[in-house]
Amino acid sequence: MADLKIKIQKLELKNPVMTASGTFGYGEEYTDFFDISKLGGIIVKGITINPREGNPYPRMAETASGMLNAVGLQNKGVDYFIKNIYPEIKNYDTNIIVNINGSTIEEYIQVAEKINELDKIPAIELNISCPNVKEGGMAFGTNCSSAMAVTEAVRKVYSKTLIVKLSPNVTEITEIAKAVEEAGADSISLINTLLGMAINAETRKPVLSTITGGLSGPAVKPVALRMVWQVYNSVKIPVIGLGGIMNASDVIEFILAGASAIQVGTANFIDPQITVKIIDGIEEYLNKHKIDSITELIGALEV
Amino acid sequence: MADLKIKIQKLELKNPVMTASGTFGYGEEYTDFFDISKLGGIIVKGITINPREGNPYPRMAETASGMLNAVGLQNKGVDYFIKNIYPEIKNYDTNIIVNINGSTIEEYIQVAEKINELDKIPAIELNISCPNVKEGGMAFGTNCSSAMAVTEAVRKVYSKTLIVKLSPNVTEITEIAKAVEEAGADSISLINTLLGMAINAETRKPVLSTITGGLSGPAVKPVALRMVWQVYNSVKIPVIGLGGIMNASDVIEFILAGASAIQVGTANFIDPQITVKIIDGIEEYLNKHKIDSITELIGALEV
Amino acid sequence: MKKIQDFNVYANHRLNSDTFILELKAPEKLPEIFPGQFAQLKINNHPQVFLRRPFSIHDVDYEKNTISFYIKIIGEGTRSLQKLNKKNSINAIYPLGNSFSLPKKINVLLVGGGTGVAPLLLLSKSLKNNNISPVILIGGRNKNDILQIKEFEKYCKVLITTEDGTLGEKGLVTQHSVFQTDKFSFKKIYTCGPELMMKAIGKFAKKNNIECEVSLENTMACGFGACLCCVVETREGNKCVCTEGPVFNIKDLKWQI
Amino acid sequence: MKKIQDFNVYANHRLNSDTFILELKAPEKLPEIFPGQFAQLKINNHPQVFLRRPFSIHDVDYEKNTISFYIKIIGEGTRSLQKLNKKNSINAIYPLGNSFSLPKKINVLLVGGGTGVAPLLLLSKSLKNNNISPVILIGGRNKNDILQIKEFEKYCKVLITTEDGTLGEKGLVTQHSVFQTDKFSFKKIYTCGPELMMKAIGKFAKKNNIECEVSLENTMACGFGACLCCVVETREGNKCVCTEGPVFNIKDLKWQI
Ligand SMILES: Cc1cc2nc3c(=O)[nH]c(=O)nc-3n(C[C@H](O)[C@H](O)[C@H](O)COP(=O)(O)OP(=O)(O)OC[C@H]3O[C@@H](n4cnc5c(N)ncnc54)[C@H](O)[C@@H]3O)c2cc1C
Ligand SMILES: Cc1cc2nc3c(=O)[nH]c(=O)nc-3n(C[C@H](O)[C@H](O)[C@H](O)COP(=O)(O)OP(=O)(O)OC[C@H]3O[C@@H](n4cnc5c(N)ncnc54)[C@H](O)[C@@H]3O)c2cc1C
Ligand SMILES: Cc1cc2nc3c(=O)[nH]c(=O)nc-3n(C[C@H](O)[C@H](O)[C@H](O)COP(=O)(O)O)c2cc1C
Ligand SMILES: Cc1cc2nc3c(=O)[nH]c(=O)nc-3n(C[C@H](O)[C@H](O)[C@H](O)COP(=O)(O)O)c2cc1C
Ligand code: FES
Ligand code: FES
Repeated sequence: MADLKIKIQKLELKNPVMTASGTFGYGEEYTDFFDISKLGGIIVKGITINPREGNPYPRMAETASGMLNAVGLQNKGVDYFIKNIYPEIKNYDTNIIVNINGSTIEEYIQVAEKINELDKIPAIELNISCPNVKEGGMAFGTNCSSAMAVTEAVRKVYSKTLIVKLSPNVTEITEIAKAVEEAGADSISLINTLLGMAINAETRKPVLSTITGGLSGPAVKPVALRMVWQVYNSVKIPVIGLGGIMNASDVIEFILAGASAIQVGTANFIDPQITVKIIDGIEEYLNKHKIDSITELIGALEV
Repeated sequence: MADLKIKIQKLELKNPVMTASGTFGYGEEYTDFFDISKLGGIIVKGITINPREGNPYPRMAETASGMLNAVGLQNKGVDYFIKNIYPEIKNYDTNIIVNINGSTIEEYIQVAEKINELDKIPAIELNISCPNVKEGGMAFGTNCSSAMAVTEAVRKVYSKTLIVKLSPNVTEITEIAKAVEEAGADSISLINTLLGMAINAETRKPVLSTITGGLSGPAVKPVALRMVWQVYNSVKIPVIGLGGIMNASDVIEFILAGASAIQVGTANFIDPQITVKIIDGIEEYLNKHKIDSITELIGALEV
Repeated sequence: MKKIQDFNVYANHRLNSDTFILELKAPEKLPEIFPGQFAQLKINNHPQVFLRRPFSIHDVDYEKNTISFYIKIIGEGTRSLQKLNKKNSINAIYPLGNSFSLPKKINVLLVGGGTGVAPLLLLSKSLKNNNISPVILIGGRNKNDILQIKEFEKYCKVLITTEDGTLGEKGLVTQHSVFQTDKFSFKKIYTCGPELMMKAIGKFAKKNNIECEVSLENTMACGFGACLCCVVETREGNKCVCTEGPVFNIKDLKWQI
Repeated sequence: MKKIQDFNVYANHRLNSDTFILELKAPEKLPEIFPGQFAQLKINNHPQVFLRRPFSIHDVDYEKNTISFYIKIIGEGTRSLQKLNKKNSINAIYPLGNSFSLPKKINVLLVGGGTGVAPLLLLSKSLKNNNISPVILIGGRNKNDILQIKEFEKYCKVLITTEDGTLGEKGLVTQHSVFQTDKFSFKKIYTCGPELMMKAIGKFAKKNNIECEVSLENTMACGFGACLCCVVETREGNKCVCTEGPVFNIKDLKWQI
């Protein structure tokens, strides 16, 4: 039987399938649907130092093979997370990874310091790519020096696995990737959402309260694959790929392009059991192609 | 009856519907399907100073609600165009606009100078955004100073309407837009294709001979709309919107976002009569909403 | 506990040009379903429909093991549901959301506008089972909009308004004579329908100090609390309509009424 | 002149587990269709299928006004075509591409592998109408792959190879005894099938100085010359398979054979 285990530096995953931040709550929303300990990891929804109400409604627009969201990091803040949510989820038999956010470097540091204290959180994902907040967020991820600065600052206070999540809304993704690698990131995840917009022709108004929002789903997969491949070819640290993954074949594509692990986002909304189906599908693929370990496929694209 | 006429500076269009470069040949491929003089304009396929063979096969990959292409500006060169194609198409009763390309500024100038001599070509579209050629192309469109330099150089030798076509593969589209406006562009068209990639999980190979290619179709519409809206709000020259347009409602959305005219690309492949249907649909929309002229809708998004 | 299951189409019948009842048969014994709860239906084979579509549970038959939906065609998703027939199956996530609160024995009024009547049938049934005889006021543009009267009459007294006066009283629901405050004897109002209607009803309830529960229809991506797209502003901050609603007491909402 | 029209499904019958004949009825009198030409079919209601799909025209019935396709299920588009029934209609752009050249009265051999037999039926018919009696060699993995024999026998002498020897000679098409050069009497070969097979046939033809036309199946976005996605390298540069093909004389291709 094929071996699905992979490693992101010190972080060990029973399989490469994780769930993307903001699409899987804290995992609890899915426990009715399947045994979430089957997952390689869960990236919980974005956390900030202070509670955030997020953006006004409407926050969602359906688009061709995708959706726009403008949630805007609604969450109850890191202290609430530590006090009320962490105790509930810390014993899940999977990697719980916290997606952290800030509008200043100081805020990122504060959240990272607090999460660093939590035994059962083996890694954080530094979100420098949220398109839905006014200050910070994507601004950090679209410029090499700020991406570097925030990564360095967090690296100083965070001792476990540090994943940095990049924004696709840039001219040269490899430059940002190299900057965060140099700044001490253990791994890079990409892509966050593409900045998009939807308009209702009948009402003549934008669909989202924030006018623009983040595009996700299969529509963005070609862009995500391209960026994973470019980044894989320009850094040495492991890459985590995401963007539009809907099935096991998509996962194989990301892994061939250079991803060591992947995340499933929007697809969870359409089929909350999709991740287990994907894990089974990967195993089938490996068996069919007589591949012993998924690690053999990482970056194995024949070009 | 609603008035569909619009103007892009001196260029007069009977309606805002044009066809996108590289998706409509020189128009002749569509004459069996409908009377192409109904169109507001035709942007003919990309022309270069010397003949180009384009990229090797395969050049196409289907993706979710879209496609990747890697044609790579296959064409017989500007002299062939002037001698053999121009005489055939110059009497179409619509605006024939030539999409020009180069790998150096000098090449752009040479093509523009030659096209400037053609009486029946009222405008050129300067393509600084082709992702499928090694030198030049997109490189010009992803950097303010080179975008400015090529626009300025062509402006000097080209006296008619100069449209500059932008690449969406940039961090800040408004900066490039402002640069080409300052450099003398009469209008900006956007978006060209997003850089993407497709992989065949079974063969473990890239689908395209060039590995990456340009993504078009409805998948990119949210990104295109967002960029049109951003550019409309940052320049004074008219904007031409495109990217994923499939029906009249899409067109209204682009116009509300700030486009004075639009182009239909990939949709022509699926329904070669789509543009006439769209023109009828726009008229219906205007009548239904009791709008006298399409120009009233330009940038009329209620935010 | 939420379930995700493939249902067989049991019946699909048109009520008028754009409204139909879709009845689905569960693959196993139905769990208990409370009035106000909804399901997320997966639309198959439609290039323009990417996400699931939420619909209130209109009725439940625990003997036949079916649930039914009262659906109005408004776009591609609903149009394609209308085409389903007995040979088709459809995937649903259900039961989702909270439910209307069932009161002690008091006089209650249900007010439904448009597809807002959908969740009120199951509510009427539950009220009746709890020995409360509800009155329902149904509003529409004309008599063709007033549907399922026979069904509602099993459990309720039915009042009607139409904008053109072709059935019941002429005018908007909120103009119905039942609201002439001196006669108004209801202690609680349940309402579902267009936002403007619900706000008008809510305003009346607030002014007259009557309990009022509304069922909201915000756009949803997931339907089970994972995406945070469906929020409504409440006095305790943004709440998810899909998990903390769709039913809210107007006291908790920040409606400007 | 190319047309774009809605056809009604006239018949759809399975030949084996993954191959079927789809017969479509034209809305008006068919134009003349030449062997080797193809149509671009629009796949409806499939979220994963964005572009049209090209298929060779297998047969034409000018009396019934139908055209038929020989289709093998290989992905979502073909799978959804297999499900069409007489109630459905389907949009087609046709006739597209060039066609096989019809020779003066000489001995010709047709070689088809897999779905490559599709365009060869109409070719056989045309040859027969031109008083040429063709021989066709059909190859497959096993006897279940060898289809439409009766149809071909109307116009041709049929030779068969199967890889497992369950029908005809055992081996690959290229190993068929007909190719034993001393006996080989054909002046022209027409072939369609997997690229490797066509190249092997082409190599044989080249070596023996026999005319050879091949029908290519490059992936297409438009099918009518607008996108330049479907090119093949020829001695005169890249040519579009959809307009300057799908039929090419191997002399013009840059195949390394
Ligand atoms: C909890 C809940 C329960 C519901 N119960 C029912 C029910 O019992 N019966 C019923 O017929 N409908 C019900 N709806 C509404 C139903 O979900 C929508 O009509 C349906 O999703 C439309 O899908 P569509 O693909 O046909 O239209 P779309 O193409 O999605 O939409 C067409 C147009 O309508 C607008 N629109 C769609 N849905 C909404 C919405 N919820 N609010 C505001 N505008 C919208 C879109 O913006 C678009 O302009 C319910 C919604 C919710 C959230
Ligand atoms: C001119 C022409 C004539 C054709 N005639 C016939 C015919 O008569 N009968 C018939 O059954 N088929 C024919 N084909 C092939 C047919 O078009 C494809 O099988 C069909 O498009 C597959 O669609 P799908 O959605 O089922 O599979 P997809 O999901 O599109 O493809 C499944 C897999 O097959 C690969 N693939 C698909 N099409 C091709 C291709 N053309 N070349 C190489 N790889 C491909 C894809 O890359 C993918 O990996 C013809 C093709 C051309 C260009
Ligand atoms: C509703 C929604 C909320 C999201 N919230 C976050 C978030 O809080 N932090 C983050 O890093 N990414 C967030 N994302 C982005 C996803 O994690 C992911 O990067 C993106 O959706 C692309 O993957 P997908 O196409 O598989 O969804 C969110 C996406 C969606 C759709
Ligand atoms: C096959 C193909 C070829 C193209 N060739 C060109 C080209 O030569 N010059 C150019 O400026 N854009 C070219 N484009 C880009 C289109 O003009 C257009 O910008 C893009 O496809 C987005 O629009 P759409 O989504 O409506 O197709 C090409 C696009 C396709 C699909
Ligand atoms: S719809 Fe996703 S949280 Fe309510
Ligand atoms: S498929 Fe478009 S040119 Fe041949």
